Amino acid sequence: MDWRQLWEIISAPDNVPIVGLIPLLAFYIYLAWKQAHANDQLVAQLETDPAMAKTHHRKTWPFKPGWQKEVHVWPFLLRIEFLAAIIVTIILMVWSITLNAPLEEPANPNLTMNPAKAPWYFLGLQEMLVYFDPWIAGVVMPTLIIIGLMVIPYIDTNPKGSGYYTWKQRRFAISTFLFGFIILWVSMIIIGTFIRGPGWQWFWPGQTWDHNRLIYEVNRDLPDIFGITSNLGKAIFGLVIVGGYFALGGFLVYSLFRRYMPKDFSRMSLLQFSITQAFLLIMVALPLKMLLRLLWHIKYVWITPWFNI
Amino acid sequence: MPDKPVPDSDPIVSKSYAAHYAIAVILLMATLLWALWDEAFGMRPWKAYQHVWKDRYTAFLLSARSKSAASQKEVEGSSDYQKLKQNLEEATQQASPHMRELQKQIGDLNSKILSVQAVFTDRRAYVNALTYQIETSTSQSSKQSIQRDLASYKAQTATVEYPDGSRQKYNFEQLEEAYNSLKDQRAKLNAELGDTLKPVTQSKTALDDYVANHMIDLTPTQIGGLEKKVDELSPSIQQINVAEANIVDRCESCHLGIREPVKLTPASMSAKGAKAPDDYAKAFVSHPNPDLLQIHDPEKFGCSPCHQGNGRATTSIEKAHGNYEHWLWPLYTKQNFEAGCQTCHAADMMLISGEVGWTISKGKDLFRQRGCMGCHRYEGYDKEPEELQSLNQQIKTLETERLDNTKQSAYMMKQADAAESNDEANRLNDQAVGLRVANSRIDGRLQQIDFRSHSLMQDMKKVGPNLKDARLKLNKNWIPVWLKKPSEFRPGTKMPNFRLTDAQIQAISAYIWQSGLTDSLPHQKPGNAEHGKELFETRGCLACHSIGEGDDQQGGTFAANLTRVGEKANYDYLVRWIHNARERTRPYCPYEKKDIGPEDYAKKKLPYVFDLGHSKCPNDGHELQVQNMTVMPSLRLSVEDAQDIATYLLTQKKQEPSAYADASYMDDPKLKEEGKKWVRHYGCAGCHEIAGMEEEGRIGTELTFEGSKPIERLDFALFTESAQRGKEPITNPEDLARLPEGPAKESWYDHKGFFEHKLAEPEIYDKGMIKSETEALRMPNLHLAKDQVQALTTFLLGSQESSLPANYQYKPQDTRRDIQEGWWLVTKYNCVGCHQFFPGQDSVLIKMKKYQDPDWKEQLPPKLYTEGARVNPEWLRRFLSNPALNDTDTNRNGVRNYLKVRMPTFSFSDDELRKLVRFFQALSQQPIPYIPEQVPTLTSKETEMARALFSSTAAPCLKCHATGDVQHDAHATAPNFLLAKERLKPDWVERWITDPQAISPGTSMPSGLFTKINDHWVFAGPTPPSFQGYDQDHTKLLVDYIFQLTPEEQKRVAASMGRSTASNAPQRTKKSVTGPSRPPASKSGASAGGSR
Amino acid sequence: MKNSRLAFLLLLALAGLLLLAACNKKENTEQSTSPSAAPAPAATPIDPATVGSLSGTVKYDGTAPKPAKIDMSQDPACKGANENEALIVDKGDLANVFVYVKDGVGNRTFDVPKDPVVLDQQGCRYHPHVLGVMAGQTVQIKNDDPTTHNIHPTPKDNREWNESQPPQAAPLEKNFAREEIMLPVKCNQHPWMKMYINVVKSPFYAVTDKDGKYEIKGLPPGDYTIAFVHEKLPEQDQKVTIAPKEAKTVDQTFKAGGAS
Amino acid sequence: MAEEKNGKNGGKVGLLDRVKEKITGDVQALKTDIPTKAKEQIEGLKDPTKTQVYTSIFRHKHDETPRNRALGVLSNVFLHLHPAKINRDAVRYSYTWGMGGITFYLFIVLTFTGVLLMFYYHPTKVQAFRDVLYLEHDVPFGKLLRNMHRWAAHLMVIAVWLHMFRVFLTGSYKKPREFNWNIGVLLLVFTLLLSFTGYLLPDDQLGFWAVTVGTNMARATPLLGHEGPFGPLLGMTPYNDVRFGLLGGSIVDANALLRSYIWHCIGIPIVASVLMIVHFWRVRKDGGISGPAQVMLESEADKPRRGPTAAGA
Repeated sequence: MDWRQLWEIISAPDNVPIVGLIPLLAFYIYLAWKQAHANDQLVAQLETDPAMAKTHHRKTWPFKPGWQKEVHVWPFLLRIEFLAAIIVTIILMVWSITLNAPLEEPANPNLTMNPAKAPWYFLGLQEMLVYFDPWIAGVVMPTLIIIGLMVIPYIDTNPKGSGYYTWKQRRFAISTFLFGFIILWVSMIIIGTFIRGPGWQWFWPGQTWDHNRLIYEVNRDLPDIFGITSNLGKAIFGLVIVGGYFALGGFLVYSLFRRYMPKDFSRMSLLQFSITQAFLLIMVALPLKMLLRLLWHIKYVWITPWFNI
Repeated sequence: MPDKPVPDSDPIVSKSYAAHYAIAVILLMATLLWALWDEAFGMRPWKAYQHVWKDRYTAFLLSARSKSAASQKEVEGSSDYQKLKQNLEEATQQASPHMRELQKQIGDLNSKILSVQAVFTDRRAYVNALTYQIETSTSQSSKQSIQRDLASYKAQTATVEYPDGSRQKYNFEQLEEAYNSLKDQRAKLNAELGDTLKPVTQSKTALDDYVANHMIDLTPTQIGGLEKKVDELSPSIQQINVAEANIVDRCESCHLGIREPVKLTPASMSAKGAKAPDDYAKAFVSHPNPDLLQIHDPEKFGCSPCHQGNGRATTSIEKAHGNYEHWLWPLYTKQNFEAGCQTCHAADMMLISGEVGWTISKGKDLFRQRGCMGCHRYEGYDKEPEELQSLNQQIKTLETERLDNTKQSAYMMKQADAAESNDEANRLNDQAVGLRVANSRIDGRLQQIDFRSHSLMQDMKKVGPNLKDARLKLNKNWIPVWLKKPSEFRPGTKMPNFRLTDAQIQAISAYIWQSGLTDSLPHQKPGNAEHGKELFETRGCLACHSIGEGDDQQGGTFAANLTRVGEKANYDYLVRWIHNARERTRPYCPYEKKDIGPEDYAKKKLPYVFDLGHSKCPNDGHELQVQNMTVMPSLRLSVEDAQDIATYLLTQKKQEPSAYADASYMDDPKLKEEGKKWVRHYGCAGCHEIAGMEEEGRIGTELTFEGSKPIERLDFALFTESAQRGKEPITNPEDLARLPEGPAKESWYDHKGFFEHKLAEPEIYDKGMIKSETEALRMPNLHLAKDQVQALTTFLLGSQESSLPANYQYKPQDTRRDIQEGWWLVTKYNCVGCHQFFPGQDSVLIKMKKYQDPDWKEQLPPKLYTEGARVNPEWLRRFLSNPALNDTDTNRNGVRNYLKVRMPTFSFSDDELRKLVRFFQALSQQPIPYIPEQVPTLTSKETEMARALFSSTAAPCLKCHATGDVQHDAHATAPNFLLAKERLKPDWVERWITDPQAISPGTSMPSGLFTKINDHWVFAGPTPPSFQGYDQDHTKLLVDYIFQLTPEEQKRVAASMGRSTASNAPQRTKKSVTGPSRPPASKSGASAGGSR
Repeated sequence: MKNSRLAFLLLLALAGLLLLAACNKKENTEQSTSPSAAPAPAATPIDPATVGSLSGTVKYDGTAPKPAKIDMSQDPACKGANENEALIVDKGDLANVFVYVKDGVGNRTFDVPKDPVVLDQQGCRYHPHVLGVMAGQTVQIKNDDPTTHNIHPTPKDNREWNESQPPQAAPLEKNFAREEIMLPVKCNQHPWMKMYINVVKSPFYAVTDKDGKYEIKGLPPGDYTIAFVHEKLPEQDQKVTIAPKEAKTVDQTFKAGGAS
Repeated sequence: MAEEKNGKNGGKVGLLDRVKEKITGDVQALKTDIPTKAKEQIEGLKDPTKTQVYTSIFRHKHDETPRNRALGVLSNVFLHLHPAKINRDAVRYSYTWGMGGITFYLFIVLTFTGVLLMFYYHPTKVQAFRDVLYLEHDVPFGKLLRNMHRWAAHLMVIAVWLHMFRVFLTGSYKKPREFNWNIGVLLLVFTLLLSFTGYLLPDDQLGFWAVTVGTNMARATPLLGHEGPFGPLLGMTPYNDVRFGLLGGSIVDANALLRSYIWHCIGIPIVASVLMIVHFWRVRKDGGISGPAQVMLESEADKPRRGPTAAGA
């Protein structure tokens, strides 16, 4: 166990935010889960007790009839906001006094940094470069992420869970989002920061970042495994596989929706459903492609003269 | 939640945040204060330094002041001081009545002037205002009216009331006149006052000067000034800012004592009662070498150009010294700080200061002597081959140009013939003629280039011996043994260890052997080993070569140690080598790239003769390499002497040559090809001449800017981590001992660490790696000692691309360049093995045990401290090219033939001769060309007087100086006067005879022959009556006499001194071992003095 | 950078500690530095009542070659007999051995005598041939010959000089600042003229006379190393202990063959 | 001059007397008027909230009446982003996490420190790195300033993510806040871009290579990048593709520095500010913050929502 290496990575000034991000995320997930759990319990209680449902104020926090339903922003909200501002200021100042912003050697185009890393918040994308061509990882994927985030309100037809934490009422939405945010975004960043060493190679935490490490790896293309050699064959084969994935996956999504979320499905228009389907499949495709690469060293599935996937 | 009891009052409305706010605000305030503190102190550690400095330095000055006061009292106690003081008092007394009178008058005048001035300026202002109105008024009539006003105003009188109460009326003109005349009077009086005070101020200055000149340390007044300065020091960043070079250095914010005019040591700056100096004390020291600051004014150079570090940073020691990860120029460590010199002095072989013991100079020297430039290019080192190449290029261009010109001119003439008008024809003809003249100029250029090539061929040297002669000079079976580990056979050898496998050794030996020349050498008669030994030890061989191993080793390290030479060398070859090492077996033609043999000469029916005078290739007329590329000079020994020495050297062995294991595989032609591959692979041709590899390039990386290579570019291989964590990868104890600071204790992931490890064990970065034979690191182990590794590391660390402007680089164009170039030659030929160029620099000989004996001391080669001022440069050129000063009788020294040590013939090229002569002249600030001083012809009376001095018993010149008389010269210890005229500069001789010890300390020539009486040099001994009334310098008289001395005169004087030679000649025939025997008695020297 | 990282870590740790509300004060473990080391012991003054003396004879074991005659005809002004003074043995007694206390006087310092030591040049010889002098003490060099001499010391640790002294010239006054044993002095004009000056820091030295006798007086009690130095023979050392008021005899013998 | 004066004064003695008389009267009045005024002034200062200056700034009282509490928010240009009253549970930190506010606060901090940094920074290849060194070593509080700017930027990225995370978990993007969610997504992108463009500005190895790696991806933009699919077919070369446009050159150099400086200091902040205004405005218009709302039962899911969507509207 190379503690020194570990310490060096963790204490690099620009990595500190990520180190801070992990406990912060854990804390907030816990906070959200706690409230969701309480709300779910309340819902369950109210579902079974319609009488109570009629009278209850429907929040988990205590309430008495005489209490104001609304409070003045001044001072009740603003005092919290000011307090938050003060605390943020304190944190920021202490952080700034104790830890210096990194400043390395003057830029030298002739001397490549190894590893050359993007800013930490883009490391997820950089990690994707391992599995995808740059045009996917660097251009298509960010675009899809932005579009995907933007369409969420329009494809989520579930009217429940608006304005309060819940899990049981929005299982699908929340698990999908957590999958996207925690697994595909944050953990990729963590991998990119702590695991990827010189040459963008995989170093387990505590492994020394050896600049000389060489790893033998032969990546194959899926068509090669099936012995397809002609360019046209490869293109058609890839098209079939990818098309097949989307066709079969689409069908699978449909059957799952129909079976497990009939209400949501019924609320969705065809467009809404097909967009949901598409994004879902693309999202799932990422770990699938990663697995193909990590387990079977498969580089491309679909090879065409213009692009490879 | 729902189960919990619900409180009565609304928690949201009733909850108080007072406590939260209180804590938050307190924390915020604390943070703000922390930020303030951090800004004011946390990031300004220098404030504490300045605070402590004030205390400590004041205390130091206080004690220094009392010491200084004591020594001032001592100075003031001297009679000279008293006399000066009395002078001052007298002058003051004399001047004071007049002075007081004058001062009073001036005072009166001043008040008078003031009273006139008050009225005058007021009126003048009005006049000026009116004048302005006239000038600017547009109408003629108003002009006239104002003019009238002005005239009447000027005519009006004004009353001036003088301080004595008297009143005077003046109109404007009178007022002006009065005012000016008063001012004139005052100026006159002031001048008079100055004159009166002159003697006073003069004697005051004399007194002050006396004190200042006689106090070694600072005077109390000066110290008082320093105290005041410290007292007034307010905490602030002390900064040197040189915009021109982008230098911002704040080092002096903590290192406050650096430029103080007193010597501050850690001990003197320690706190009272402290056991050891703390960090403050260490930081407060004054610059250890203030002289360096004198020539490198910190206001221009700052600190960081020499020392590196982050001059701007003031937040912590670590930051300021640049010792953090992302600073490219960390402070040079104490061991390597001289690397900073290289920033500007990269072109200097020796640092100009003329001081010894510079690590950087040693590093440069090592880089050269150890043949590093055989594999690594370094700007400025071994530049002859490159220059030759560029000359060849120039020749080609010039030849094309000449051809073009010829064609062009022919074409023009043709055109001229057909021209329509005569004018046109003439113009064209003129142009054609111009081109032809241009061609003749080109021919001249080409001729010069030829000379230059000739010089360059002569100057080009190789560090290692010529291996084309391997067959002729070496014991065949010895070669593989040598290659195995050269230092095993000859500790301290320059030949490094290439870590060759047995197969490689066999192949390389086979190639060397089979590619060697097979010419036959003349057979030499055996010599006398005993005489050979004596010659070897006294002729000066030991200035470069050493003999004996371990504690017995004596001699220089410049050339090979000859302790076991008898095991490897061939006698016939050795004799030739000792007789003239430059003699080549066959000349080499760089154009044809082959060795030219007698058959080539025979083809052209030319005699097979090649030397510096016959250096043209018989085949194509190109310049030939006619000498061995060695710096070994010729000692002008007779063949017999060479035989004696060779015979002696062959007795130097530890085992019989025949005891070496048979290596007949070296004749296997199959091995030759394999061997060629390896010889090429290891770059052997970088240091050796090897057949077929004359044009090989260097195999190593260029090192000119090695120090500024990014650390990531230095391949630590598997040891990056070890280096960062301070682990030592070297395990071989021999190599471990080469690390200047011992095995690593802390991080060595820096340039210094890389270089040191690489030099200590060049293969270290291969350790643990799996590499094929051809991939493995090729750098051989040079068997360096600790200090050598340190010196080379310093040199490499300093090899940086400087960011300073070009005018900071030391690349002088004047005589200083001559000095620079000279040092390159001086180290190239190891002149310092015998000679000293400046006090403190020890030659090899001077340190040898033999020369510690007072009698042998006289046998040391002359010191060259003032050589340029001493000798005529033209004579020096002749001497350097032929130190025997004789074309036929060469087996002798030209000037000091009483010395056993021989000034060798280096066969310098014209270029080098020029450089050397200029070097000596520049070193002594002598102008070039030298125009000899006219020595006046003496009258017969003067000659008589001079002769009296010359032969005086009080200064018996001819007792020690050689006269050319064989028996007298047997115990001469100084050169013949007859040489003086050609050789010496009269002004120097005059300085010499007044105080030789000041010019060449320790010389046999005593000081005190003349004393200075009334500004004249007067002979110290008794003088004949003819000197009565002679008021010229006796020295001058003597020098003029010496420069007019004729052989007859000298003989006459010698005879008159009652030492007719034959009868009184010392009868010393006993052979001396301890004392130097003297020429010309060739083999049996007379013992000097009474020692035995 | 590393410092600030450390500071950050420390800060985190500190915050953790505060949270744990542990209020154990950190003891200041650092001891105040003890007063400075005792000053170097002052030199003990010599009590004249207890001083002892040291004397003895230096012998030469073996037959010394008869001193070679020196031919001084090179300079007619050099009159008289002269022979090589390198090794003067009379009936086994060795002259011109410099005897001095090499070690044992500790850090005592001694006043330099005001009186000069005289070195005379007479008959083209130096008198005496071996001279002892204290560092800083004046050496007065006289020339009683009708010819010019030059005095040329060739020291290792002192400054070298070479001055001419014509006949009847005023005496030269010189001194040597640093300790140096067997500092050769010669005259370049008369190559046989040689002598040795010994510069020492203590007044405890002597030169053996022609009977090989020497005496060193005023030695305070103590342990000493006495060195016997001869210009040609290897140095010999002896350890002696002087009791109060003791007059000790220490003899020394040089073996033949040690000569170079 | 003196003669003239004498001549004129001679005939005007009467006038002088009259002037004298009037001045005496004024002096008498002064003695009584000023103390009265002074007394009044002191009385008036006893209650500074009644002074004209005070009332001109604060247009209402600050006692604890509901009206004035509401006015305190409504009459303040900064505070009137908020409604006068909100859902009683919306002040609960556990629900909102305060991340939106913190993000905005950090943006203000960044603007403030950023403007100060701009005083010392020249976006040129020669100066940039030196300026950062200068900031670190010479400028008072320069190091703190730079550190704060850097860390606040990182914090802001984290705060934005957490904000989005919370908004998703509370389903706050649902009707009627779909559009504001989209504005938020854009703001997220601009926050990242702001941070990214600032990365290059010190012109050190870290920034240089991070930006090189980052912009190298742009080479592979489909259609518009010279290494992207169909890019070469459309005539894309390193000298005309989208990366060239981003960097102002084919390598990260002086132009890239200038471009990223301008984007960082002018372009993106303006766009982001506009979006932020829209974002805040839409928060108000969409009914304030989404919750904490009353839980919805399964049975109510397909019915129109009972009562107002949020308590505050």
